[in-house]
Amino acid sequence: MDILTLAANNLLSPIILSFALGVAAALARSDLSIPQAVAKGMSIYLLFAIGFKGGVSVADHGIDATLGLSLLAGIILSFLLPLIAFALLNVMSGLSRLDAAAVAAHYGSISIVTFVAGTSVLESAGIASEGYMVAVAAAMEAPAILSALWLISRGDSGRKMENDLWREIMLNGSIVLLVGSFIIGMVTGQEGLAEIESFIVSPFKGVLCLFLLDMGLVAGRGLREGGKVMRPGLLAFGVVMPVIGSVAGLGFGVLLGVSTGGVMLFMVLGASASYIAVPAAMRVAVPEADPSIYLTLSLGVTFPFNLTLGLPLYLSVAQWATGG
Amino acid sequence: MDILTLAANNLLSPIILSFALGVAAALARSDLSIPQAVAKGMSIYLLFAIGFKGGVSVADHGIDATLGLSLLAGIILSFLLPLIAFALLNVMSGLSRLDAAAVAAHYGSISIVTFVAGTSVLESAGIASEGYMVAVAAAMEAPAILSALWLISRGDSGRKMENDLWREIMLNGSIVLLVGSFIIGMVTGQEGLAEIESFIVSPFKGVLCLFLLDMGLVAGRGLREGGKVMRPGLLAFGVVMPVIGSVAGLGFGVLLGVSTGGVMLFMVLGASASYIAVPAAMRVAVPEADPSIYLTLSLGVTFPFNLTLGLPLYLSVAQWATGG
Amino acid sequence: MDILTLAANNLLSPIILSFALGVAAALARSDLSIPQAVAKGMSIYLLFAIGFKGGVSVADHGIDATLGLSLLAGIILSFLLPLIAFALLNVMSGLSRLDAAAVAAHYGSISIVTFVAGTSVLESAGIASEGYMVAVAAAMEAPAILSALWLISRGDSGRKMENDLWREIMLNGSIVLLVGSFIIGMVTGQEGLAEIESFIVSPFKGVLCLFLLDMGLVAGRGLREGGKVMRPGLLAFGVVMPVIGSVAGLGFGVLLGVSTGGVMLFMVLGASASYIAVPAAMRVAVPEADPSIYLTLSLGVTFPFNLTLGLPLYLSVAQWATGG
Amino acid sequence: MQTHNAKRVEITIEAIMQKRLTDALTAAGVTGYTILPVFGGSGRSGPWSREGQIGRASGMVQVVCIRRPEDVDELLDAAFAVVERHIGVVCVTDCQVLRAERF
Amino acid sequence: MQTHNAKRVEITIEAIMQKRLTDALTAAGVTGYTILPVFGGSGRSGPWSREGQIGRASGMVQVVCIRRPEDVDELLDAAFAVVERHIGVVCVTDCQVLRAERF
Amino acid sequence: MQTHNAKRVEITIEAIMQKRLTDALTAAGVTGYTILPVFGGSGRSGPWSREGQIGRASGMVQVVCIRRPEDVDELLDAAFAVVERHIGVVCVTDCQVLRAERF
Ligand SMILES: Nc1ncnc2c1ncn2[C@@H]1O[C@H](COP(=O)(O)O)[C@@H](O)[C@H]1O
Ligand SMILES: Nc1ncnc2c1ncn2[C@@H]1O[C@H](COP(=O)(O)O)[C@@H](O)[C@H]1O
Ligand SMILES: Nc1ncnc2c1ncn2[C@@H]1O[C@H](COP(=O)(O)O)[C@@H](O)[C@H]1O
Ligand code: NA
Ligand code: NA
Ligand code: NA
Repeated sequence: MDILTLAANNLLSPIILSFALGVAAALARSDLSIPQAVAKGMSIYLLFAIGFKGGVSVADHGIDATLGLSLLAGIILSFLLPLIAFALLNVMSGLSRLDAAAVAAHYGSISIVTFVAGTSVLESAGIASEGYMVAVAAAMEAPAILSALWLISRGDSGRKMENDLWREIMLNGSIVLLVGSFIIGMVTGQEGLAEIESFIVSPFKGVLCLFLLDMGLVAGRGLREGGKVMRPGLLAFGVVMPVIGSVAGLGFGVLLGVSTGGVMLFMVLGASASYIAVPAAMRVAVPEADPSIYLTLSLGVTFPFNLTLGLPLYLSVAQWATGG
Repeated sequence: MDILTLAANNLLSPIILSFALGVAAALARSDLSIPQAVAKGMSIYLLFAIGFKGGVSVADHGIDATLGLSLLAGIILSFLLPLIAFALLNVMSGLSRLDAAAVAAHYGSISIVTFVAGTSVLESAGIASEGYMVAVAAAMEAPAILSALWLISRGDSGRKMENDLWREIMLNGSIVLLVGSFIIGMVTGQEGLAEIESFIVSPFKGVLCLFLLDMGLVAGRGLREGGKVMRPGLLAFGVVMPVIGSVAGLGFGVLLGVSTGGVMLFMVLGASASYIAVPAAMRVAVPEADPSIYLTLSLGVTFPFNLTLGLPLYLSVAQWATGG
Repeated sequence: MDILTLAANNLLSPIILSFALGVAAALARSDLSIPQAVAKGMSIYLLFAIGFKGGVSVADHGIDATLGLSLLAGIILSFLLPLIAFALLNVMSGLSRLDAAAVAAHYGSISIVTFVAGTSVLESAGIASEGYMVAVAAAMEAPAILSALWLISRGDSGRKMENDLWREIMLNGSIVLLVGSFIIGMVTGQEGLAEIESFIVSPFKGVLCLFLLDMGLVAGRGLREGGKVMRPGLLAFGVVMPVIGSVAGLGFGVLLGVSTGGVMLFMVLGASASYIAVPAAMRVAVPEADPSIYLTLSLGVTFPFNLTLGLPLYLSVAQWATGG
Repeated sequence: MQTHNAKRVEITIEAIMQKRLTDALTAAGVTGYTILPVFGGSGRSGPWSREGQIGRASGMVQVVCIRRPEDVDELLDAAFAVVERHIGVVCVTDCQVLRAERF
Repeated sequence: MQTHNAKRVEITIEAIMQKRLTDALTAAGVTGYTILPVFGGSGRSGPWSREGQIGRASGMVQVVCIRRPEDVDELLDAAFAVVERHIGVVCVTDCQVLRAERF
Repeated sequence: MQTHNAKRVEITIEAIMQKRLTDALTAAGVTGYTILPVFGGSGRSGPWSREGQIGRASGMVQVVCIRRPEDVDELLDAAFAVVERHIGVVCVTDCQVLRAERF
């Protein structure tokens, strides 16, 4: 499939259209909304399912050296990307040091829904990927926060990392659930999967549609409220940075010699920006940074870009780079 | 199948029995209850699924002239029925002008759950229907409100339609979700359906059971609290009006030459009374009208009547009228 | 399968591992949590599904004399066990009369999730059981409360049963839903099951995993907070009492001549301790009793014991006793 | 805007006792109250949170009742009879209300 | 700790009217408010509970707005214009706040 | 009914700061507090609603703490240290409580 067909297929999938419906409804000020408890319930379902399936896949294929190296690569990527993002923001936007560092943290970390959408594009295309990429995703959630805090402390020596914060970040619900269900999947393997397959495999894409409807609603509301902070430089950053992140991911993926699907997922992880773990950490550690900037940028600009254009682009490049 | 078998089959289906369980539990003052967030989550699921499936069915059969005419017929029906209901209420009940108009609005609009239950009866009987009937349902939600407001303004020239209200009605969550998922289904067609079938098709009836359990609980609670406003005339109206509405629907359906299933669904739409969109609009536009009257009538009398006796009746008549 | 293989299989099932994940996350003070509405929604789903399936199974096999006798046996068991538990607590723990009676009530009643996990172990082992055991479970929820109140009133003649309380206990949501869906299943039989099978059968185990994750989180939080009240004598009681209860269940099961699966479920019902219906009744009737004692004991000690070691033990003993 | 003196009584009580409390308030002549959900808290019986809970034994609600000052003692007597043996907090504040005819 | 006099206005109103009320408050110069969910209640129009409800017609919210004493009358006028024809309760309490520059 | 003077302190704060606040209150000798969910609101940092949110970064809670008047300053100092750099509102009201021995 060439990239245009891929992009068209992707744009017209129920998943993307559900997201678009959410954005449109929010921009039109419809009162359509998904209760917070239901949204959280769906996110728990998705994390559990994606972690479990990743673990089962690792149980099938065994643990090899690449797993450890991939984890390491993910951690390095997560540490490095905020530095690039920070430098880029200094050039492209007029953000204050604090705001820029807070935004930068988001781009080193990852968005698990973008990752899920990526695996779903791979599935549709019938391309396999390493099951442990889920673990790489989990490993990339937190390091970026450290980088950002280091960037900030350079300029403000009075500020030091709160004792509790680090524990809070490492043990935040989404990491624990992802890693926990990954381990459960690894331990129970195909036998465990067979028991709960009709819960975590068959309805998965449908739940993802409703979840993306919700994310569209939240992103649309964010654009309505936070759109005024989106100056052109910032907007451009929200599109340029994921492309840079994906190139970094491409480099690591090719270097490690993972499969075509693995390379694509490395690109997706590099490209995606956090909107759950990092915002929460930033509110605690850098309350002076304006949340509407990083939330709007991550959820309102980069997420839709990755979802619509990024994914087919990354897949095409991964196929080209691996000859797959 | 003759009408008695149909009625018996219908009364003993898990769906109806779940509703009955809810009513019984509420009347017995059990503390059984379904959290609001879960109830809303189920309604979002049902709207998304029914809209999507309708859209896919239109994608399969193509758009023809009848679609446009059916939409038009639905809108006219929704405008007309409140006038009939209003006249009938003046004869049968001692309601004030405002209360009568508010009640009338409900009977011009539709109940999507009754519609869903209707499609489910059709499925069990193996009878096809036009996919676009979902769009007709969406189109019938709002016009009745205009009729009612016109009825009110005739008697009270000082009252005028609030600016925001009309937008609010047209863009209310259930209309947006129904129409949105209808369009998504139409765009993605069978291919999209295949991706999310095991989410929106297989578990559909089961979710409907739990949803009807909840509606039974709410209706039962309403009957307990609001039962005292239900004088005989009003009660009779709650049973007579749906029959009249179904006859009107029958007329339009036969005139348009839709299928047996389509005629039955036209009857269901005519017969059913709103309990989400219209009550909300009435609270804003006619706060003086007593909500316990229209909610008890719509949810506590007409809904159970349609669900239990109405549906098999309408199907029999539709079969007789179309010779199907 | 010998008992060790059974125990190992059980310990490494996704269900148990999900519970363990929840406990571990709570003990590590992760912020992982499942919204209350979602947890309640899942419990409603499980009760509805287990009741319905039990009813269908009775519809298949017909009602016989053993059903009535089993109900009676369950009620007697529920009345008797609190007396044993109370005597044991007087010997093993230094609890006050009120606290001891409140704890005792929990052990006469049952835990429906333990019951569900038991049926799931039976299924995995391919062993059938009587469908009406669900009804026995429902019948055992309440009598234990009466025993406990009688134990208390012996020492405090001023205290008398509140008028409303009895109705509240008998009509509590879980009993009504369990009995109601049991009846629906019995009425609609295989035909009804076929309609909603892909909702209540296929995804059942997966939902159970997430539900046990939640119970692990709540139990872990309880252990963290309530752990300090758990003196050795009390802890020992939490393990000894379920074994005694299971022996009592074994006696009744063998006496009644039910199947191997039926005997195992009788043991599970005897062994399990309530953590929903009874705590609520105790808060109303005996507010002076410390809830952290009975909640920690029931949910934090006995429930995990039954889930991990108890279930395979009870199954082995049931197989040995029935020669099955 | 014309306002009238009233008392705002806020009763934090176990959810399981809610109906008993509002029944007692109604019996004491109270014509209206509002119930707020409570997310968690802490007291002599330790901290608790409603997250993940399915039982009705844990969990509290806040019943807010606005009443004319002269009728508050009757309300407090009724409330106290219910909360007496139970955990919970009763707190009374002076306030002004619009539309006094409603209270 | 330095505190400043202020008024705490608590408006219990139908959820469906929430946006209209906060728009009116904003138009009256209010710079902040907090919205609390309401679980149920009772009044002249009878008891209600939000459990199991999916419609927006039933259900209330509490809008809490803290403001300088001198600006409260303007707030009450704006609120009254919205709640006038609707069910609901407005209750004003004297309070002290930290960080007065925020109000 | 015998009542006792007390102060009701209501702190509206980001959910993410809840534990830090209640830890600080406990350290300042507070023996009880109640946490109310907040549905949405508006302030200098703009309007927000908790609907559909899954992140913990957005969302606020209200911590209500009733205490003897003489101990309130200590409470406010502790609360202020936490909310100082954060968004949120602290509001103190005079009140009367039953069962003073609890506070
Ligand atoms: N001083 C207080 N201020 C506010 N709420 C309190 C206070 N003390 C107790 N509570 C509430 O009342 C519940 C029961 O308190 P207790 O009876 O002390 O265990 C707590 O969980 C809190 O929700
Ligand atoms: N006296 C009161 N105290 C507290 N809340 C009240 C009072 N009266 C009414 N309410 C609230 O306002 C809603 C509507 O009241 P009403 O307009 O009297 O039907 C009720 O459902 C309660 O939530
Ligand atoms: N004047 C006020 N009255 C009530 N709540 C307020 C007020 N100002 C701010 N808040 C609450 O505090 C949050 C943060 O306010 P701010 O720090 O001004 O952005 C808002 O979202 C509101 O929930
Ligand atoms: Na990234
Ligand atoms: Na109609
Ligand atoms: Na037991």
